[in-house]
Amino acid sequence: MESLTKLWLSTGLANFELGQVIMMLVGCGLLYLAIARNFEPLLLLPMGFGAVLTNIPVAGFSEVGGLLHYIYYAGIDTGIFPLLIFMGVGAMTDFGALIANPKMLLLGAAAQFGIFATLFGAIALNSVPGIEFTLKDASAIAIIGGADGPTAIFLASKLAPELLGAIAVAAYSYMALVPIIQPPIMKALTSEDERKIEMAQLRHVTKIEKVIFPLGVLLMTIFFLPSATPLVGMFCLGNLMKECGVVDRLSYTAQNELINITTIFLGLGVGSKLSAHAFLNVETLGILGLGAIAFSIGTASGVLMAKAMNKFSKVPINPLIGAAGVSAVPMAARVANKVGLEANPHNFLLMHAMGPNVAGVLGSAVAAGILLALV
Amino acid sequence: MESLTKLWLSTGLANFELGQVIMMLVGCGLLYLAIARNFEPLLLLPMGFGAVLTNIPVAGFSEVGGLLHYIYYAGIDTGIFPLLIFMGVGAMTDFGALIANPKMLLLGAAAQFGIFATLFGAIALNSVPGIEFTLKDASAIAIIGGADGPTAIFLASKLAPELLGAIAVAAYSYMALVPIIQPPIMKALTSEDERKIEMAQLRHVTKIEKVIFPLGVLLMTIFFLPSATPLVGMFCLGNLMKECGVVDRLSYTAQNELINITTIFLGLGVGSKLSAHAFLNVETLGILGLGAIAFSIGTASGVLMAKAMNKFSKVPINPLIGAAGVSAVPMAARVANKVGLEANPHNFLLMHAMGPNVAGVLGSAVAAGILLALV
Amino acid sequence: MESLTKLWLSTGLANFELGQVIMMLVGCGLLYLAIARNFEPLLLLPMGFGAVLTNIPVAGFSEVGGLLHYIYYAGIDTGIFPLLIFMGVGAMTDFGALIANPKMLLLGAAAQFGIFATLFGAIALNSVPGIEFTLKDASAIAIIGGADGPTAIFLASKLAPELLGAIAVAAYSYMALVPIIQPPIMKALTSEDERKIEMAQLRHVTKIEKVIFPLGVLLMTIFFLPSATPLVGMFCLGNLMKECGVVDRLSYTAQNELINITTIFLGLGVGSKLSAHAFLNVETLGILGLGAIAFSIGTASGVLMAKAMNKFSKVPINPLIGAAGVSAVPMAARVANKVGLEANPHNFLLMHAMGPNVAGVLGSAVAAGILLALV
Amino acid sequence: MNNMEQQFLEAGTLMITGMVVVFAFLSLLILFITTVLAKLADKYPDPVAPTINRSNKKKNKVASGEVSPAIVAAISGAVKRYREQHSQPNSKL
Amino acid sequence: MNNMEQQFLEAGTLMITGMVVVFAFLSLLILFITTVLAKLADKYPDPVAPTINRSNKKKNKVASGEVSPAIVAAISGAVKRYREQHSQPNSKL
Amino acid sequence: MNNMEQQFLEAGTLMITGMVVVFAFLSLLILFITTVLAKLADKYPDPVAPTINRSNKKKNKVASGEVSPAIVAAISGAVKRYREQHSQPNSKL
Ligand code: NA
Ligand code: NA
Ligand code: NA
Repeated sequence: MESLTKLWLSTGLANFELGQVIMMLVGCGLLYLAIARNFEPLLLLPMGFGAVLTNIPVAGFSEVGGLLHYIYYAGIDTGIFPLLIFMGVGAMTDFGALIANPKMLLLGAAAQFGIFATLFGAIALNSVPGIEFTLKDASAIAIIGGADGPTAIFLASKLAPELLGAIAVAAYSYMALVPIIQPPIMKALTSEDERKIEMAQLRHVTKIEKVIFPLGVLLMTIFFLPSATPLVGMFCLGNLMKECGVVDRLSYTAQNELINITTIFLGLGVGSKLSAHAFLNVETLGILGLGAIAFSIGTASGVLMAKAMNKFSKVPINPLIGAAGVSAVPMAARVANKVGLEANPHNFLLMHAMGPNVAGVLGSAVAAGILLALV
Repeated sequence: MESLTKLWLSTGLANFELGQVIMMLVGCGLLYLAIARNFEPLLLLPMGFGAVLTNIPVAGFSEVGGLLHYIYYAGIDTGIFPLLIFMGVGAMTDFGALIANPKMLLLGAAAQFGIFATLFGAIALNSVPGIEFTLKDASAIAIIGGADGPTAIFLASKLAPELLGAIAVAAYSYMALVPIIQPPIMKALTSEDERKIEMAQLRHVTKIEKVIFPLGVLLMTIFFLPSATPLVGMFCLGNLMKECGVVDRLSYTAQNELINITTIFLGLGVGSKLSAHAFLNVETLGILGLGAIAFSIGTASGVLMAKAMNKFSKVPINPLIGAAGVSAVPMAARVANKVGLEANPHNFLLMHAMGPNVAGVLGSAVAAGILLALV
Repeated sequence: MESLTKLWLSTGLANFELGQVIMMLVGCGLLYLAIARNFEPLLLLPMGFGAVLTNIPVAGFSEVGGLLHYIYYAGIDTGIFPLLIFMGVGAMTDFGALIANPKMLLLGAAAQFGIFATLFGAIALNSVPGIEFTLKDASAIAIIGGADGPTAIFLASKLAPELLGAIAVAAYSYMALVPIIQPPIMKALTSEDERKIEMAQLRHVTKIEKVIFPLGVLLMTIFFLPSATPLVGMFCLGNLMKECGVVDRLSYTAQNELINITTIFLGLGVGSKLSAHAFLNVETLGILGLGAIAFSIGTASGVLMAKAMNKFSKVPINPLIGAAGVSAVPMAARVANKVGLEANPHNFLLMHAMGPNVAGVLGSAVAAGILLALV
Repeated sequence: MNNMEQQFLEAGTLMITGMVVVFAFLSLLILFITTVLAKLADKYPDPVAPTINRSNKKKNKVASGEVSPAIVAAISGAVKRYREQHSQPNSKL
Repeated sequence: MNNMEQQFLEAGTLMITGMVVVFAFLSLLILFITTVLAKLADKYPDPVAPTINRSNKKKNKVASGEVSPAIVAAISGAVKRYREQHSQPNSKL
Repeated sequence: MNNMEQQFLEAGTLMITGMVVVFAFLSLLILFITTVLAKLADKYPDPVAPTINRSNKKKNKVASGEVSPAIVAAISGAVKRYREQHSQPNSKL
């Protein structure tokens, strides 16, 4: 009898707090988005699962001695997991389209306006009672506009770890929503004729260019923005391993086993920050709202910049590819391609959009470095 | 000369203690079982090797600064390795046979009687001089009857770390001995006619059932037995990754590289607990004896439960598949199939036995949760 | 304005020290050797990259909280990474050629003279002002003559961690230079007739021999040289996994994913020790010089031993294969084959040279054990 | 009551509680499968495979899931060889 | 000046500095590509593929990069099967 | 005796001890191979491969270890392609 009482007192049912139930539902919501809607499943599935686990009463997943506690402190608090993911992403990235058409870097730059404009919005939100964002918080939130998961997680873990869960959820959700968020903005800012513009075929890029490019990027980051070198450095290491052709077995591992293992743990670790305490407050709503703003402004800035460039360029530039400047590789490039095809069935923009797309990755890493250096 | 003396004093020959020699022989015995007899080689080989290494005089493998010390404290003391193995096993497990015939869960439940009955035996053994098992020790030993390696290691690391080595050796040895231990018990408890019973073909199981099943199991564990959620949760994560179909690269990694790496380290780490001090005492004999009892009672309970169910069931149930309820996936199911074929050459029980077999995994994880909650 | 000043003060340009610039150039030099010259790229590429990263001002890669700091202290200071590499190398090594012709072990022994002779040289260098090598330093340097990367890193991390960077650079550079360093020495010490000697075909080696061999090696190491058991033990574990045939999935993982992941981290971690402070001094020049001496003496000793053995042997021994005794698997064996073919186009020495080649691995691990035990 | 008796009592309680909970838990799981999962299976059946297409295909070319055993054997060997080529002995790692 | 005004000022400065630096940085990268990389590309062009050989080859046998889709499908299935064979359920791990 | 002399002495002792031990150790290993392993090899020879069967097989179908180079090339390409398909650029990871 005593034993049954003890057992009952150890059940979840006897120990649930309302917040935990709600956060488990949030976790289930993420699982639903991942599995049924195919929203960034590689990260949202482990993240949603981590959110469920961390909110189990009694089990203590995120307390000292718990699995998620170890994962979070070993891999996310230290910044190691996002950096390893970045290395793997670097080993998957082909800069050929960007090297062939380097002006696309300006689109990747323009799209970062979403990040910096959001800083303003975050400060303005401080007038709402219950919200009190420091400039560090605001910066960590604004980086959602960079549309780059590991960058957002890395920056949040440094500047605002208590907001990490909400920021990661927002970042990956908006990236999954790229095909829904971007097209209306792209169409509103461009004319039918602009969307029909066909672009010239890209030139061939030699091996030496691809090998030296990551080294050049790293060198410039070292010179001008060392605070961005963890992100840019690991990205360039991965890219160099891919392009140099002499360490294929390392490159293959970085793109596969290592990034897969890290992704599972990163997702679980980020999910462990989805506690009621940290998530169920008005600030999370602020983060979701600001993230959407950052994303939309970034998309718009990219398109407008491309329109401006098209005016002054000798070769035609389809403004749609500007939207790919937010990064969200390769989804944003595919969206640009799709919207282009709707206007002109012979207009294949995919390769052209890959240029601003990978430029956006560099751009948001640079933006992250600036925020780390100045905030 | 002095140098040669120093060298001689640093040799193993000059420093051996009898216990170390004996434990190395035990390690070699495990290697022999693994390599020559094919007894659970994936774990017994690294475990036997770890036992040899940890007993080398002077080398200090398991002292601060030694390789096995790091492995043990990083992965086993924290519970991380068994949980990762469980995730990988979840990603390899197909619950289809169980969902098609859910009554099989009762067989997986009955077979856990081996675990709880052994608690009695362990307490009774305390009357033997030199043996003094606490209830925690008894629980950690009894879980051997669950026939599930990671569960046994996880529970032992929490309840009785000093017995971990002996418990792991016993658990994996008996699992390897399934084809020898089970058939006589199965035949003794069933009639020739019962063994000849053919079972109806299983219905088709839809994808949605397989996807929701691990979530349902996790949810129920959260409600009723949160102490089992580390084991059940990681198992269900692996199974969800497998069944959802949207994170194949993560599922593949969990079933291959990640589980392989973890297996090597888990084996070495468990082997590092096979020191003379911890192993060469009468308690180890007690553990080996109790483990055999737990295993046999579990097998018998499963068979008897299946006989009872066959009496009351509209569709015929071959009692042999009850023995698969101890888990030991997939060996116990294969044994049931083999014994069935001996009685009736047209009687293919393999798929039917997979139901109780995977039910046994859940059953012993539930039993482990109860022991963690109450002891 | 203030913000721009702050940003400028955070740039690399405003913070560079000369030493950092030079060390980055050294890192770029290693990258050049790896990529353009194909010098041991698997390790020199991550090592060179790590050297660049660790010398970035402001970024703090190797300070507390930096990525390389974690990598170094988790994997190299503990000795874990070199031991895992050794396990993987063991799983890639075929001792068949050595078991078929065990006398080759004497060549692997003779080539270690390079290591011990260099101890003398290191002490002699102490007369140069600015150089002050202790016997520990000298031992860590001398092991370069063993031509085995993980052994050198393991020993240096134990005996002279502050010299680790220079020692690793020297070790891998000389291994890459094997095709340039060895042939002149080999030709100078042999006559044209000797180089033409053809060797008898090797006998078939049975499976049981290959399985028992690593266990025998480990047993002897335990008896006579326990200080070498970390290296030899992990090597033998890998080899046993390969040869036993019952844990292929573990062996495959040890040779691929696990060694690849470890190699990336090992390279980065070793590179992190290439700081100006530790590298830019006259001692590094001493290390490079002594390494070359160790390497050359080792090669010469192997060749001379083979000449002597040829005198007394009933079956002919081509002295060229003695040079493979330094290890540097499989490059040194290929060099012996190539030089042999130059003298006699029908003289295929590759398989014969694999014997001393793998013997050299054991020999230098034994030498490392002796140095660990006595210094 | 001496110590051992007390331990037996504890063990007995644990045995009864444990078996009750194990059976209760797994019985609930049966209920879950026969109600929730069964309903879901009805509501969201697996998409029917286009069987007609498939049998046509089969005559013309080998479908990806139905490779002949001989080819599988050949490929398994090739994959193994491919892997071995990519894991050459390289002690200098 | 109250706290919020000050924060706005900081945010504004950050916005301007940030955008300037991002544009400056990526523009320098354009410069790098159009000068250094372009020069390197001229100096070290990719080795020309022996096109004549290749087209001959193509007629005789399937080149490694140009496997027919049917074979790729067959092999993908086989590779999958091979992998599955090597990751059999083995709960006793 | 000054410090350097002492160090030379130590180094010399180390050299002699070291070489003696290396030779002794590896000589023992020779002994181990020529006695223990040789005996084992006699006692447990490798199972003889059923050569007759094999040569018959060979005529009929490709054995797993003897795939023709052309097929290996095709498959290597396919495996590579398969792998690439499974590691698509996905920066949002
Ligand atoms: Na971006
Ligand atoms: Na079980
Ligand atoms: Na060597």
